[in-house]
Amino acid sequence: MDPSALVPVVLAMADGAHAAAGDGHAQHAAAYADVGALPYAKAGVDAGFSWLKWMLLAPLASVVLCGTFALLKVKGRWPAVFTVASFAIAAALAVQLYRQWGPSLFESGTPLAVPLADWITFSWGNGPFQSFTANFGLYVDGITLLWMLFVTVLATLIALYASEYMESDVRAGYARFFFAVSLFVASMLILVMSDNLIGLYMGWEGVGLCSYMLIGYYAKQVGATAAAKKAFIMNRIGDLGLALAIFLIWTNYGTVQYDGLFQAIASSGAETVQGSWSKAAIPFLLLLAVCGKSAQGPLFTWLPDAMWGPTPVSALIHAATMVTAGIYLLARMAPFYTAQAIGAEWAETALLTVGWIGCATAFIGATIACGQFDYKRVFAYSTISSLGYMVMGLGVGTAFGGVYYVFTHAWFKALLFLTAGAVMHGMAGQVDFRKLGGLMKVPGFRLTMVCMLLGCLYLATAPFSAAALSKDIILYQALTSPVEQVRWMGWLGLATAGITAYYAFRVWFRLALGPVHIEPGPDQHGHDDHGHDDHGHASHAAHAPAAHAPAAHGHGTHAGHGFHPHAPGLRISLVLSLIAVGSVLAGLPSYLEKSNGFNWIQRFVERSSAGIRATVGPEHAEILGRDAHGTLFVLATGVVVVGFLLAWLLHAANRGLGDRLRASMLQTPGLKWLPLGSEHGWYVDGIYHVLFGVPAWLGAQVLATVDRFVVDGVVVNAVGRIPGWFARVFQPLYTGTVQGHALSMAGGIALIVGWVIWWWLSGGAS
Amino acid sequence: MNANLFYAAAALGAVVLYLMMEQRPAPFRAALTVAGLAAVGLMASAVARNAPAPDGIENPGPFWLHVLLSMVAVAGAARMVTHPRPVYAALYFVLVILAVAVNFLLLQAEFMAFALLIVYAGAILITYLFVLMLAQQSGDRATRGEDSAWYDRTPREPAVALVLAFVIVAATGDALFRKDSALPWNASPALVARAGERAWERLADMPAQLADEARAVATESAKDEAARTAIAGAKLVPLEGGRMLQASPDGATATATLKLADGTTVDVTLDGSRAPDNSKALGHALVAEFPVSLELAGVILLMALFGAVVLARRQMEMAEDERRAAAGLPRIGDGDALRRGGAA
Amino acid sequence: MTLAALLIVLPLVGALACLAAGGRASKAVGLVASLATLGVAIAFAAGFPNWTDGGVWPNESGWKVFSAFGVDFLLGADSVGVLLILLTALLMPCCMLVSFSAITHRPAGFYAQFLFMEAAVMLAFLARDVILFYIGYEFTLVPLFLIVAIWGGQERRVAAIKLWVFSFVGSVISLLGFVYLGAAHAAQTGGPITFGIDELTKFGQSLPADVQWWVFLSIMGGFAVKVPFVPVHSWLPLAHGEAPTAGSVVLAGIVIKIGQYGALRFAFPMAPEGGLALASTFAALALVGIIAMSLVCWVQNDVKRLVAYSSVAHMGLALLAMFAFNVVGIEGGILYMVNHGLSTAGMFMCIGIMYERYHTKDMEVVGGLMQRMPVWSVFMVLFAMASLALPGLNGFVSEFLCLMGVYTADAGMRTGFPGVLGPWYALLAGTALVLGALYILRMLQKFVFGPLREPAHEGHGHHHEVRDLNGREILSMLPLAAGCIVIGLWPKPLLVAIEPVAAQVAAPYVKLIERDAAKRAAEAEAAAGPSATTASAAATATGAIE
Amino acid sequence: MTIPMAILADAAPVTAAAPANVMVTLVLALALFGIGLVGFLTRRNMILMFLCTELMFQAAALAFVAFGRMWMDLSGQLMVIFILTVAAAEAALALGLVVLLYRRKETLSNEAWADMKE
Repeated sequence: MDPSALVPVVLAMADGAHAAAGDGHAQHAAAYADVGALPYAKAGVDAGFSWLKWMLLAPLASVVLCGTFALLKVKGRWPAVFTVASFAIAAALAVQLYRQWGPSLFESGTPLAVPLADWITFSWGNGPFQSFTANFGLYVDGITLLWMLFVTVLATLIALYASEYMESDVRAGYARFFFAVSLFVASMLILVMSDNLIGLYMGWEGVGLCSYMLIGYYAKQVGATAAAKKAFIMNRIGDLGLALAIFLIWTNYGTVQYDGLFQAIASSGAETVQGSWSKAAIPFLLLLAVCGKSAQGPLFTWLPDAMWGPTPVSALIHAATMVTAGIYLLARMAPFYTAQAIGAEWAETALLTVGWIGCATAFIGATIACGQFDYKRVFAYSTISSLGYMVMGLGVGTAFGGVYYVFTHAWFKALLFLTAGAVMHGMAGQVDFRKLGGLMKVPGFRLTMVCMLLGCLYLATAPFSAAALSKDIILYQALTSPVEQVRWMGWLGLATAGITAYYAFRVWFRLALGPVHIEPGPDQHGHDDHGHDDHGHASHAAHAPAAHAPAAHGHGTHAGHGFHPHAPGLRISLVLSLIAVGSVLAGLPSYLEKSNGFNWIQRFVERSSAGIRATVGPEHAEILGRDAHGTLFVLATGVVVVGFLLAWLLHAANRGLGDRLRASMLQTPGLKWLPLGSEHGWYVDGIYHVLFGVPAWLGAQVLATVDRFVVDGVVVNAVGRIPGWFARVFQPLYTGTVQGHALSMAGGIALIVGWVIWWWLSGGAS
Repeated sequence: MNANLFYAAAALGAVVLYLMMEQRPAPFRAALTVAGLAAVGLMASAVARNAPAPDGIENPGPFWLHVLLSMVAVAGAARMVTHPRPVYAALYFVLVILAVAVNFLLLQAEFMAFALLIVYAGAILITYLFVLMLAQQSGDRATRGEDSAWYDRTPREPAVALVLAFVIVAATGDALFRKDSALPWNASPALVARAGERAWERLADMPAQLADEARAVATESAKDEAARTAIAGAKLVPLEGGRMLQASPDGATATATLKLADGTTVDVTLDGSRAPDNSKALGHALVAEFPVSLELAGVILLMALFGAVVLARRQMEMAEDERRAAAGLPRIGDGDALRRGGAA
Repeated sequence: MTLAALLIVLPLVGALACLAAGGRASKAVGLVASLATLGVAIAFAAGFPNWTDGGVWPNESGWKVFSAFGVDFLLGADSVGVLLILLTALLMPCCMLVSFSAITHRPAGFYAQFLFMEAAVMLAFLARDVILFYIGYEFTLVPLFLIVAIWGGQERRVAAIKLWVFSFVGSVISLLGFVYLGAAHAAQTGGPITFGIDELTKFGQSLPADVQWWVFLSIMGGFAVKVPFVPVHSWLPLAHGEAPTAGSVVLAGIVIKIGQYGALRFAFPMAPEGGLALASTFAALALVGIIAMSLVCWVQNDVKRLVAYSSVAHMGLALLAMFAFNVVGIEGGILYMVNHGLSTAGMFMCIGIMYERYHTKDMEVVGGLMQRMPVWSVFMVLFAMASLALPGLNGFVSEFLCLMGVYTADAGMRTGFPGVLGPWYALLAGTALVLGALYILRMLQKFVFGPLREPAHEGHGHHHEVRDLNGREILSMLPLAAGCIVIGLWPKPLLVAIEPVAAQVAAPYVKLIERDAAKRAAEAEAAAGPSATTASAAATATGAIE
Repeated sequence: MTIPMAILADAAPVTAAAPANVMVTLVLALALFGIGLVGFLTRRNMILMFLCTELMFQAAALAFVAFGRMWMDLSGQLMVIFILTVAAAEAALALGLVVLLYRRKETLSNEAWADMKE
């Protein structure tokens, strides 16, 4: 569409805000937080589905096999085979479950409960609050089923991809890699399938562990281990929130099992919770956990560093599945964000907090992504941004939108990372898109680039794409909300969409178009003992442009002679195309909806603990005084096109202009913070380091010194010396010569004799 | 009666002893001698002035003899502890022993007197002299040609020692010179009687001895030879109460009864001279009253014998390190032996 | 001879046999003896009838000689005791195995010391009489002292003396309390003096509150040194730093557990009033220990000291949970004993095995060992993860229960079992989750992962000599690793076994707390009549709004 | 002078000594003990130190005998017998030790054996 059409829209935005502020929403405000009574069907226990346990056992078997291979240092591709096979089994089982049980779920909405084995369970009485039960058991409802499906399918595909991608490590950590991946999928499935919060916590930390192991997979590099540690610790902070939330839940409801818990919430009278902080705190603590796992709000900084891991890991864990666990948790615990559970005021506050955190994270992530030159980091920040979108979706009250975006995002973001991986794989680990270009013309990379284009289109939420359809649900919900703050979130989200379009295409234009230009990364196979891609990435992600420039130069020299980028092989190409198809198909539900009003995803959400949020805003609403649907479409398309054109202008049509612009901004004191800040992630890491890291470290040093030299050194030893000092007083008496002792003895005798005689004479004897 | 004079004497003696500690020129030594004698005399007079009045019983040893012997003993002792040459000191000790022995005699401890002479002057002192010779003749490094070693010439903290000694002596002596002290200076008749009685009991414990004494007494009072022969075959018969000898209430005499062959009985009265003398009495007391102590003394002597033998064996020198090695500990020298036990 | 007595006698015999055998043979003798003891322990546990009712078995009293002094030679254990006995019997053979190559100097004495200690520990865990327990408790010091002083590191003498003096002073302090109880009991009943645990417990609970305060302070204060609590902990890092591997294992796995066991068995039941009054104090100490020691761990470079400090923090959490005085907390605390025994012992074994190869414990000097010793790294990471409470491993179960017990132990909450601590304590203790990750991961990062760093003197061409674990070492750590995983995945039997004991310990406290709560409620009623009405008014108002 | 043996020819089986004599003996014992103590404390020669202990033994013996006379009892003299025994034993052992020590350091000075110094 022509840019001129945008002008009235942009103008309209401003008074639209006033108009939005105009309609009194007080009577609707309650509806935002209060969804009325919570209709939770009691889960139907059906042991007939106990074969579901094989969904967990298959990856675990692969874990054991791969672990054994790793310990026995077996060289070979067997681990990949085991992993892919086990994942395929899991996926098949998931599909089977969907076919066998999905319809009844959609009919009745009765969740499925399958008890498997005892875990932590004991009781000290028969009353309520006198027993604690957290068993291995499955609780399957809509979102569980959805997650099971896309996690297993994507995991299978990505494992297949990795089996080629990690070729070069066959002699090094091949088995270890697939061990961790299998363990990850197992943990992820436990996370989504467990029927109680403790089990969820187990999976929650399990995926954290696997992420730790995989980020630190290239253990020889200090940066990788540091990034892994950072990820684990930041997740731990979130986990603390989850743990405390679990305590509170048990304290208030006496159970940590979803089924009983939901029943308890549904049956609890709303008046009992007024001002009860112990209930009101739960959603916020859960939000803390979400921030940790989904890299939201204050805790997002671990995700970019997580790019140290091998790219398939980034695709699977840090884009598609693990990071969406936070959204899963929010959806699963949706009842706690209702007036029924914690009272209207608290519920609204909680929802707004969630929304704002998501919205702000989305915006900040997008702004940072604009400043990165490492295309993998761009995608990392885009992930943060997208996750922010999803969280915001739940915050603004449409779990449906959030979950749908999770679903679409999983596909296209995986696609993006895999294409990025393919490029790195081919370019010897070159991750700086300034050193690459015109890959469309490089033989063998066309498919990759096309896939990446598709991914970028989706990331940019180009109109009619699945991403756009799911994102628009969120925006529609936000912009038509009766609550003003929520509408502001919507506007900010809209702006974020524009920025996203810009940086998405900034990457693609730089990589795909222009003259062919390849500076290989430091990872030319054979040049180093352990050939793998992310080596060069290592030195780059260390955030040291100074150190990076000469390295690039050094490689630039033998860029001319000898380096032949090797194109992705069969498996990678296959997986890329499959996932590309998947991304496209991800939009299908919305189109079906358009045709016959049946939205597949929405049905999943509807039949889950988040069902209360499965609706999308009012059917007939107005944005800026016009029909909501149309206006939203125009606005969304508009911002996307603006971002696209900007990227095209600066990075495709006239790259010189883009560079000059950046240079001039760096020159201007007033503007220099913009490119610098966004390149360095607004220095959040540094700020944390100064605010928390350094003081804690210093404090710890002081404590250690005090403990060793004051508590032990001074106090204890001083106390120990007291007897010695006391003895010193009498030491002169003991010269060591016999007569010295004799003298003191005689003195004693003199005293005694004197006393005895005196006593005797003074009649003591008689 | 007060102890001031005694204190004064003791103090003077202490001062004199202090001055005697170092080698003095001749005139000074003479003056010291005079002063020392004065001290001892002062002590004697203190005793003489404070001694309780003698009771009726006349005393076995004359007072002046006691004093004289004491003076000799004290003078010898003083010289002994101050003489720079060990051998002379030992000889002075012999002198002290002699004086003490005589003193024992005067106190009617004859056995003790001679035992003292034999054991001390005869045995112990000789051992000392041997050891002294042994030590001296092998040329003490410390002697350096002089007639005595430095450590024999230089006393060690004499002042402190004398003060302490004075305190002890004065405190103890105070007990002697107190009027209110419970000491029975004057033997009460009861005490004498009890002692006599005990003496007669000892005699009665020795039947043969008693019989001989009795016959002897009877024989003295016999008129003719026939009577003597009859008495010679006489036997003792128990008195009433089954005892053989009946002491007089004051313990001075005792009576027994002899039965002649023809059945006639003779009562005899034994006087003090018939009581067992010191040696007999001691021997009897030793075996009758202190048998265990006697055995213990034997054991002590035996152990001393063994100990002496063990000590006499020449022992090999062992350095600290060798001893550790012998004990199985790692030598101090080699650190890695210590480290071998080192921690993980 | 019954199993209980055999548990004590067998190690003694084994120790003498070790000394008799001497030299190399002592290794085999020691191992066989400890394995035999393990067998007996298993038989004992198999025959143990009171797994679910918290009863004591077999309660056999022999050897009346002791009775003359009011000390009954009464042997018996409840389920917790049996668990600890099993732990002890399990750890001993591992210690023996792991020491085979480490101890070359006077091995006979070494293994004999361990068996002596095992006998003493068994006596302590089996004693049903305070003084009998005290004898075993004290006697553990002797072998430990010798182990540290003879087979220890460079600073071993200082370490041994500190270990001795601290523990001894501590136990004397608790002896004061015991003797007072015994004497007072005898004086009150007028009967013969007795130190039976049951009698003294009954008697102690009948004492007036202020007396109980002193009794608890004395007994708990004594055990606090052993646990150890800040600020009387400083002997532990030193002792751990200097002790030989097996010594550290026993110290961390068993000896400091006796302190907690004593608190559980004596301090808590014998003076509930005092415990209630002093709970917040000790809890504060425990919190200081948890947070400060975790931070200290964070900056340690000596791995053994790091783990030692971490066990101060961990035991602090365990005791904190017990001071919550509710079933969940006490249960978590007790389970923590076992779990900490497994994971920390395992870490010490790993470190010791590493030390054998590199003769250094400095993370700055040696690191990145995953490339040199992969199998070792697996064990190290496993134990480390267990000790930072990763779900699925044993540490999680206990730590989660501990935090939960502390968190829910708030008299104000409607949780059916009030306590005296509360969310704030749990919040502070919960930082252990984060701080624990902080130092454990730092250790792993420097020590296991990262570029390979080896000491210079090992570096020159000796690389090939540094081998990965051999079969014996794997065998010595396998039981611990298996324990970590099994307890992590299937803790139910332990939980069921511990629960009755925890309930017994909690019972008097629950009574007292409910009494106080009732009192407080009555006062509140008396104080604020009108305010209640306003509250209800507010409630109705909000109800109207919705 | 008359030999005390003859004195026994008179009436009583035991005769009390005059208080003055006993007192003289006791004072003598005191003096000897004091002097012996002084000698023990001042002489550096180990042999002479032992000799001084013998002197103090003498003093003790004298006191025993004198008091024995005072109480008209033989126990005092018996004690002296034991004193003699102990003295003899002590002399034997002590001298053996002295010889041993002398062999070690070639000197009789006790300063050479100040090993117990702190």
